[in-house]
Amino acid sequence: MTSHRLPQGGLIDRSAALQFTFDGKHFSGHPGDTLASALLANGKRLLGRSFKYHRPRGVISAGTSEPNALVELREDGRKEANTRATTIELYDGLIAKSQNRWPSLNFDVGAVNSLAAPVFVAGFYYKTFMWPKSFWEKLYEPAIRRMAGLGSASKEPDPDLYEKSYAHCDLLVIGSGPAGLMAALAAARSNVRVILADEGSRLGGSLLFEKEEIGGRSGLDWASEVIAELASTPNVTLLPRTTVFGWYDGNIFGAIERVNDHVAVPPPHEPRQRYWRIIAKRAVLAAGAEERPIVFGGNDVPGVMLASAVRAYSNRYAVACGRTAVVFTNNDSGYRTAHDLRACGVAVEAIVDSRAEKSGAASGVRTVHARTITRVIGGKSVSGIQLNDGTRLECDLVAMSGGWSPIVNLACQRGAKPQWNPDIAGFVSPPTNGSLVAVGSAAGKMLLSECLADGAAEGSQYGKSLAVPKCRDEAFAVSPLWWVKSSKGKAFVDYQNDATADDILLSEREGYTDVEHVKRYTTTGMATDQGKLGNVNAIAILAEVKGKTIEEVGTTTFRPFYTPVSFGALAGPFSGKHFQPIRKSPLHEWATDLGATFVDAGLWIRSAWFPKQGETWLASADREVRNARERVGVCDVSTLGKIDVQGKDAAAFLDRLYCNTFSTLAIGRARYGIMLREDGITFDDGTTSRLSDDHFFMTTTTANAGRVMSHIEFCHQALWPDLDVSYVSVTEQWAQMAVAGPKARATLQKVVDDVTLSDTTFPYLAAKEITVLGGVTARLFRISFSGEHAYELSVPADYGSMAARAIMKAGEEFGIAPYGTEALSIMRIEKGHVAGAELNGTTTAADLGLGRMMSTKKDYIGRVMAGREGLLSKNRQCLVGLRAVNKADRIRGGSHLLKKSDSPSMANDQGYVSSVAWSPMLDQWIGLALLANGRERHGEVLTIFDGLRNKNFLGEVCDPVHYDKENTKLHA
Amino acid sequence: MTSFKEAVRRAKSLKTDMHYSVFSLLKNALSKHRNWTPAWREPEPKKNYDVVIVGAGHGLATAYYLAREHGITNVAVLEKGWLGSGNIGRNTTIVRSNYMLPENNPFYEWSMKLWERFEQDFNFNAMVSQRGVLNLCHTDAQYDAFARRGNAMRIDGVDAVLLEAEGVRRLYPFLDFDNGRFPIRGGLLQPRGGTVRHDAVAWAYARGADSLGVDIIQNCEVTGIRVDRGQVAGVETTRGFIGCRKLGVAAAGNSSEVAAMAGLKLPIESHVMQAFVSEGIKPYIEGVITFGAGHFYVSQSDKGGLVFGGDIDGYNSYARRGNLPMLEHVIEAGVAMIPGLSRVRVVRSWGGIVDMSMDGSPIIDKTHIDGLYLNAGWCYGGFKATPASGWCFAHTIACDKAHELNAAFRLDRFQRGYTIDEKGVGATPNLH
Amino acid sequence: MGDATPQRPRSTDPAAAERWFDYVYLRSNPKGLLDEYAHHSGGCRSWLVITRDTQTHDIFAVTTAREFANKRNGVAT
Amino acid sequence: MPEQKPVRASPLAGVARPGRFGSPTKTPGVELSVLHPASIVTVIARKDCADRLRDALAKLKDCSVYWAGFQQYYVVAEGRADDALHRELMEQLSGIATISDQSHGRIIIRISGPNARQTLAKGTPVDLHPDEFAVGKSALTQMSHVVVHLTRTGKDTFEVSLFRGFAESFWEWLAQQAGEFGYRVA
Ligand SMILES: Cc1cc2nc3c(=O)[nH]c(=O)nc-3n(C[C@H](O)[C@H](O)[C@H](O)COP(=O)(O)OP(=O)(O)OC[C@H]3O[C@@H](n4cnc5c(N)ncnc54)[C@H](O)[C@@H]3O)c2cc1C
Ligand SMILES: NC(=O)c1ccc[n+]([C@@H]2O[C@H](COP(=O)([O-])OP(=O)(O)OC[C@H]3O[C@@H](n4cnc5c(N)ncnc54)[C@H](O)[C@@H]3O)[C@@H](O)[C@H]2O)c1
Ligand SMILES: Cc1cc2nc3c(=O)[nH]c(=O)nc-3n(C[C@H](O)[C@H](O)[C@H](O)COP(=O)(O)O)c2cc1C
Ligand SMILES: [Zn+2]
Repeated sequence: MTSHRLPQGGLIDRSAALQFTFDGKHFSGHPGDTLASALLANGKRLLGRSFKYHRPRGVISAGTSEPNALVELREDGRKEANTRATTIELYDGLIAKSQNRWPSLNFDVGAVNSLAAPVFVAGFYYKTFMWPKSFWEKLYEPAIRRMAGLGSASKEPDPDLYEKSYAHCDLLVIGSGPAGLMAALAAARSNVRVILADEGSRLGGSLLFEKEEIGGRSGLDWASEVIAELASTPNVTLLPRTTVFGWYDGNIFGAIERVNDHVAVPPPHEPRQRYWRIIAKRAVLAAGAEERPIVFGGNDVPGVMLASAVRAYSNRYAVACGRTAVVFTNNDSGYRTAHDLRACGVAVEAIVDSRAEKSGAASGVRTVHARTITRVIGGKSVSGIQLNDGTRLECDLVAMSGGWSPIVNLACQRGAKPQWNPDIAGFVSPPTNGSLVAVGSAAGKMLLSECLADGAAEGSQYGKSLAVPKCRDEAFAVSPLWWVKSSKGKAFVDYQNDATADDILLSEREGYTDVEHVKRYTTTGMATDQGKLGNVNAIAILAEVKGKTIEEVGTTTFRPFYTPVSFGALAGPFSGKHFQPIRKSPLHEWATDLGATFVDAGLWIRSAWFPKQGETWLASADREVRNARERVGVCDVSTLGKIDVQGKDAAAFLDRLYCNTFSTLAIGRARYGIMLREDGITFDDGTTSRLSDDHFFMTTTTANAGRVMSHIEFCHQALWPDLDVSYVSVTEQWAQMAVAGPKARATLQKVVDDVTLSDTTFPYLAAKEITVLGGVTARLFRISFSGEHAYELSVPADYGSMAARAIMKAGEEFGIAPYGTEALSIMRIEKGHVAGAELNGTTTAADLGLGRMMSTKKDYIGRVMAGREGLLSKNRQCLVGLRAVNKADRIRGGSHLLKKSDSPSMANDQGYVSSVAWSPMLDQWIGLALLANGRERHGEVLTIFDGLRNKNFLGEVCDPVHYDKENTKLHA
Repeated sequence: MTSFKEAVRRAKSLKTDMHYSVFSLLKNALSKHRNWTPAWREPEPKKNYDVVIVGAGHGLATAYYLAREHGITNVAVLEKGWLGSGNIGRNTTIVRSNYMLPENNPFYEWSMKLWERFEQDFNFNAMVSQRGVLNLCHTDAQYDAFARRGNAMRIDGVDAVLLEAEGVRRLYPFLDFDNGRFPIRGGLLQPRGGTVRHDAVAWAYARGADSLGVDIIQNCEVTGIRVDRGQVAGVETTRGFIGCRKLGVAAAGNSSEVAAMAGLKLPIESHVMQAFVSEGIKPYIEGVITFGAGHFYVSQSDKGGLVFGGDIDGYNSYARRGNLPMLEHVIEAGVAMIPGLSRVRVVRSWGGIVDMSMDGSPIIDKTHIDGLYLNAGWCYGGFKATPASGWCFAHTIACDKAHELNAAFRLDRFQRGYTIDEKGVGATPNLH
Repeated sequence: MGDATPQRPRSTDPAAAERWFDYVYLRSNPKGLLDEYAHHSGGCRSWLVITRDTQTHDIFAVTTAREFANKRNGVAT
Repeated sequence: MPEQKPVRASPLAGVARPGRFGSPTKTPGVELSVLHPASIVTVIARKDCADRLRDALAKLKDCSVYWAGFQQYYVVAEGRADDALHRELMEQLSGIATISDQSHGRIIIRISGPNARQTLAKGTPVDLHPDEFAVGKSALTQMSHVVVHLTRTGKDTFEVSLFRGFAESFWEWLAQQAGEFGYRVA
C-alpha cells in the first residue's frame, strides 16, 4: 500500500505522527487528519459493507453526510457504533473496526445476499416469511434481525462524564463559512451577544478546503483574521465542534459540543460532550450546501466520491484520493475539482459533463459533453468506467457532482416545507417569522460574493454595517441529471440503506406513490445520514415516474436530529444514582445511627425498619409493632406534606377544599379531613389543626403532598381569588415524629417544657404550639395512625435528630424502640386505616366507609360529581377486611376475589386485595380489600385468587378494623 | 358475536388479486419486478356511499370489517393525508393486552387474538412479533399494583408472569439493577405482547379493504358534516360533497375538530406524543421494556433501530412535534435503565397528535345524531387496538348498537359516572 | 393544562346542575388559539392563563389565573 | 432536661467539607460556602396589603429581602438567634402579611468566583448576564431537577436556597459542575 499523502499543503501537522489501528492493523496519520483522511492517505479504500447487500463501500464524502464509511470506534464501555470516519478527528492510539461484515471486511460471507439481490427488493419482507406462522419469531425474524443493524453497541456503563448547559444570545450563527463569519462579525461589532457554532473541528466552513480569494488574501487567511477578531470580542462565544441538532419552540436550539471526542480519554473533571440549550432572540442559518451524488450504475464502488470531497481531501488533508480521476458532473463545480486535482498532480482522464452546452468554468482537461457514466468497473475499488456511448476509461477515482442542495434541515423542523428553486436545482429554506433566517448557500446563494454579502446584510441589522470584501467567484451553473437510466448494475439513491432507483420505481408501481410512502417502503432517507445525499435524487426520480414536478412531489418531513446525538449527552449528569435527586428526612441521620434500612417513597428515602442483629425485615417489623403496641415506639413521619394555611378566610377556604367542615374546628384542636377531586373521587386525606383563628396547619399524605399544594394554588388563584388566604409548604421546616404506645405520654412528658400531658389538658385530637427540651419551638398533636395512645411532635428540622435522640433517651426506661414504615403500615392495616393503595384515585369516600364525612350543607370540590349514578351504585367495590380461613395461608397484595363457587373469569371478578400485612397482634396474615358491595358481605367466605403465583385459597370477609375495634387503646 | 373460528373462515375465503409469497417474489424477480400491481386503487370519490369513514387508521380496519364481517362494501375511507400518515404510521408499535379493568381487558385481548392471525388473514407480513412486553417496578407498592393487574389478566385467561428482580435479570442482564437511583424490584411480563410493523398494518388493511371493494380516498379532508333533521346526510370535503347515511369518525387527534363540524363537544384533548429512534445496531433488546421509575419504554425494530418513547409533552397541540424537556426526561430515564445506551445515538424524533380522553379509555359509540358514530379517545395506546377497534366500530355502525366488547366505551359514561380509569388520575387528560 | 374557559358552577346552586358535566369533562380543543391553564410549578408556583396557538405553539398573551378569574367575575384588579 | 443548649444541625454537615477540589491544574474558579445557621422567613401579603407590605419591608434593618413569587418575599438574615427574625416579623408585619419561618426548611449555598456564573448556567435557563440578572435580582427556577431560589448578591456572587432535604443531592451536582474549573469549599 503506497502512500496517497501529497508532498505539501493541507491543514495537517506533518511534524507529529499519530498511531492508530483499523481492524487491528497499524497505521499512522497527522494532527488535523480525520480517520477517513488518514486511511485514504494510507491507500485504504474499503471501509465498510452495505446494509442489505453487503457491498464493499468506501468514503464518499468529507463530512457529516457520510453514509458509507461508518466504523465501530473505541472499545468496551466507550465503544461507539456507526461512527463516521469522515468526522472522527484522529488522535494517538485511536482504535476502529469495520462493521457489518463476517468474518472479515475483505471476505464477507454476507455478500451472498448480493446474489439474492433480485429478490431482496424494496418491501420484499412484507410479501413473505409468513408460512408457517410459528417460523416468524423462531426463524425468519431472528435471521433478519441479525442481518439488520450495522455496528454493535456496548452493554457496559460509559465511564465518561456528560454535561448540560444553557446559553443565551441576541444572535446565534449556525455555520462558520463565509456567510456565517460575516454575519457574526457584523453583529459582534454592534456589540450584541453572539454565539457562533460550527460542527467542524475548526471554524471556517468551506474556506478550510476551497481555494478562494477574499479581500486580496486567501480565503483561509481571511477567515483566520475574522475568527481572531471574534475570539477577542467579549460578547462573542465561539463554539467549534458544536452541532446544532434541532430548532424548538421559543427559538430554543439544541446543540452538542464534542468537548473531548478528539482525545482518547477526557481529562479529569471534564465532560466528553456538552449538551447546550441555546435560547436565541434571533438565529442565522449559515449551514451551507451539500453536494449531491449522481445515480448511476456502480455509483457505490469504493473510489466513487463526491467531487467536493475529493477537493477537500486534497486541499485540506493533503490526500490524493486516486492516481487517475474521471469527473462526472452536471454542473460547474466538477470543473473545480478537475482543476484542483491537477494542481496537486493527480491525472484527470476526463470530465464527463452530462450537459450538452460548454461550461463557463475553465478546466484545461479533456471534456466530453452530453455523456453519462453507465457503469463502474471494479468490485472493491474502481478500475474504470464505461460511458453511455460505450467508451471505456481507465481510472481509479470517480469524482461526481450532481449539483448542490442547500442545507435547510433546521429551518424546516417546525413544520414549514422547503421551496424548490429551479435555478439552482435545489430546495431552499421556507420563509420564517424572522427568528431563524437562512443566509449564504443555505439560502441558495451559490457564489462566494453573494454569501459574503448575504451574511453581512443579516448581521448588519444590529446597527453597524459591514463592508463586503472583494472576492473571486467560481462559476456556478447546473442543469439537472438525476439518474442515468441506461445504467448497468445497481444505481444507488440511498447508499446506507441500499435503496436503488429501481426500488423507487417498484414502490411507485405498487401504489406506494406518495413521497412518504416511498420513503417507508424503500427506507430511502431513513438511515443515520437521514438522506442528506439521497433524498433530493429520490424525489426527482419519483417525480419523473409520476409525471409530476419536483415541487408537486415535495420533500419528506425534516426533523431533529440534524446529525445523530448520543444518549449520554442528552442525559447529561442525570444517570445512575443521579437520575433523580434524593430527598432526605431531617431524621435521616438519627435513623442511620440506629441501623435503619431505607426505602424509596417518591424522591424521599424513608426508614423502613430497624433490624437487630440477624433479623429479617419481617422479624424486625413484627418486633417494632409489638414494642409500639406494648410499650412505646418512635417513627419518622417528617415526609408528610405540611402546609401552613393562614388568612382571614382560611377556614372558609378549607371548607371548600375538604368534603368535611373545618370552620367549626376549635382552636387547639385537630381534625381528620378528606379532599375529593372535582370528579367526586377521593384525592387525599390527613389531619389539619387550628393553631389560631386564622392559622391552620394542614398535613397531607407523603405521596400527594405536591399534588395537593398545586390543587390548593389552583383553587385559590383560579377559582376563588377573592378569598383572603395564603399557604406555604412547611414540609421541610418541621421534623415530625410519631410517638405511639401505652408509654407514649410518659415518654413525652419528660421532653416537653412546662405542659402536663393529661386527658384533660391534652385530650385526644389536641393540637398545640409548645416548647421542648428547654425552649425549642414545637408543635404537639395528639393524633394516632397506629391506633395507640399516640402523639405527633414537630420540631424545627435542624433539631430533628437531636429531639428524636432525646425522646429515645427519655423512653429508655419504658423500653422505647424506633419503628419504620413497615411497622407503620402493619399497624394502620390492623386498624383498617386507608392509605395509597386504597386512596388509589378510583375510590369514593363512601367506598372507603367515610361517606358520612361528606357535608350536605356547603359548596366543596367534588360534591356534585360524587352524586353521579355510577359513583353511588350499590355494586361498587368498597373497603373490607380480609383474613385467610386457614391461618397458615399468606394473603398476597394484588390477589383478586371470587365467589367461593365461581370459576375465574372477568365477569366473576369481585374485587382485589389492596393491602396486606403479617399481623403480630392477630398472629396471621390480614388484608384490606375492595370488594363489590363489600359492606353487606362481612362474614362471607370467598376464594382469594392469586393466579400469578397460582395460590388460591379461602378467605373470610370482615370489618376493615382488625384490631381494637373499640379504640380502647387510643383513649387509654 | 362472531366466533373466532368464523372470523378465521371468512378471512381464509378472502383473496386479493396479487397473492404474496416466496414464489410470487421469485417469479417477479425474473421479470425484474415489472409485473407487480398496486396494493390498492386510487379511485375518484363517488357521489354517495352507504358508509363513509373519516380517517385511514382504525378507519381502514373498520371499513375492512364492515365489508368482511357485515357485507357492507359500498364504503369510502376519507383520509386528509396519505394513508397511514396518522398515528397508525407514527406509533412505537407495541401490542399487548395487559389491562386491568373488566371494561378494557377482553377488548384488548380480542385485538391480540386478531393480531395473532394477522399475516394469515391478510397475506401480508406485518411482522407481528410476540417477543414479550415487560413492565418494570421499583417498589413493593408498584409490585402489588402489578400483581393486581397480572391477576386481572389471569382471571380472564390472559398470559401474565410476575417476575422478581432475579427473573428480570435473567431476561435482561444489562439493565441497571442495583446501582441506579431506583433499584429494580421486579416486573410484569406479558409473553404474548410484542410489536407489529406499524406501516404494514395500514397497508395490509388498505389492501384488504380495497380488494373487498372499499374506496380508499387519500388527500381528501372532511371540512363539514351535513346533518338534516337530526340525520347525517353526508360530508363536505376538499374533493367535494360526498353523501352517506352513516358516518364513522375515527380521526384521533382531530376528533374534536371533526365532531365540532356536527356541533359536538367532546371529553377529549389533543396532545403531542413524541417518539424516537436510534441508529440501527445489531440485536440489543429482545422484547419491549418499560421503565417504572421514569417515562421510558423501548423495543428494537427489525431494521435495528431502538424505537422508544415516554410520556406526552403535556400541552394541547396539533403540531406533530414536541420539545426538549420530554426528550431529555425520556433519555435520562433510558440511560438510568440501560447504562450501556450512553454511547448509542438518537437519529430522529417525531410526534403524533393523540386524542387524550378524560379517563384514559376510548370511546366507540353512537352519538345523539342519527348515523353519526364516534371512535376516539385512544390516547397513546390505540395501535394495539386497531383490529378490535375496527371490528367493534364496524359492528356498532352496521348493527346500530355496540358490540359487547365495546359496550362500556360509551360517550355518556362520564355524565353517568362509569368512567374507565386504569391510572386513577381522573379528569386530567394530560396525566393519562 | 388545557382549556381555561369552563367556569365552575356552585355545587349549592341547583340551577347549575347540568353545567357540572360540561365543566368537569368537556373541553374546547381547537386547532388554533386556545386559552389554557399552565402552572409554573418549577418556579413561582403561579397558575397562569396562556393564549397559545395549538398549531404553531406561538404564545400571544399570558395573564395570571387570578386576573383571568377576576376579569371573568367582573372584579376590578 | 437537655444537658446543653440545642445546636442546629446543617443538612450539609459532613458533605460540604472544606478544601480544594476538582481540576488540580487550574486555580480554583469557584468558591462554595454554606450559610448555616441562617434565618429565612417567608412573607406573603394578605389581601389588598401588597403595597403596605412592600413599604414595611423596605424599612427592615440588617436583613435582606428577596422577591419570592406573587406578593411573596424571603427575608434572610445571618447571625440571628434562632426564631428571632421570625418573631420580629410577626410583630412588625402582623395583619398585613402571612409570616412563616423557613430557617430550618431551606439551606443557602453561596457560589462565588470568576466561573460561578458558568457553573450555575449549567443548571438554570435563567439568563445570568449581568444586564439581565443584576445584583439583588432573584429568580425561582429549577436546577438539577430541584426547585431553587436564586439570587445574585454580587458581580460574581450568587446565593441558592433550596429545601434542606435536597441539599445533599444538589451539592453533589453543584460540585461536579464546578469540577472542571476547580473549586474551593470554605
Ligand atoms: C408517538 C406515538 C407512539 C405511540 N405508541 C403506541 C404503541 O406503542 N402502542 C399502541 O397501541 N399505541 C400507540 N400509540 C397510539 C396509537 O398510535 C393511536 O392510538 C392509534 O394509531 C390511533 O388510531 P386512529 O386510527 O384513531 O388514529 P390515526 O391513525 O391518526 O388515524 C386518524 C386519521 O384521520 C385523519 N383525519 C383527521 N381529520 C381528518 C379529516 N377532517 N378528514 C380526513 N381525514 C382526517 C388523520 O389524517 C389520520 O390519518 C402511539 C401514538 C403516538 C403518537
Ligand atoms: N463549488 C460549488 O459549486 C459551490 C456550490 C455551493 C456553495 N459553494 C461555496 O460554498 C460556500 C458556502 O458558504 P456558506 O458560508 O454558505 O457555507 P459553508 O459551507 O462555507 O459553511 C457552512 C458551515 O456550516 C456548518 N454547519 C452546517 N450545519 C450545521 C449545524 N447544524 N450545526 C453546526 N454547524 C453546521 C458546516 O460544518 C460548515 O462549516 C460559498 O463560498 C459558495 O460559493 C460552492
Ligand atoms: C416504529 C418506527 C420505526 C422507525 N424507524 C425509523 C428509522 O429507522 N429511521 C428513520 O429515519 N425514521 C424512523 N422512524 C420515523 C419515521 O421516519 C417518521 O419520522 C415517523 O414515521 C413520523 O413521520 P413524519 O416524521 O414524516 O411525521 C420510525 C418510526 C416508527 C414509528
Ligand atoms: Zn412564574
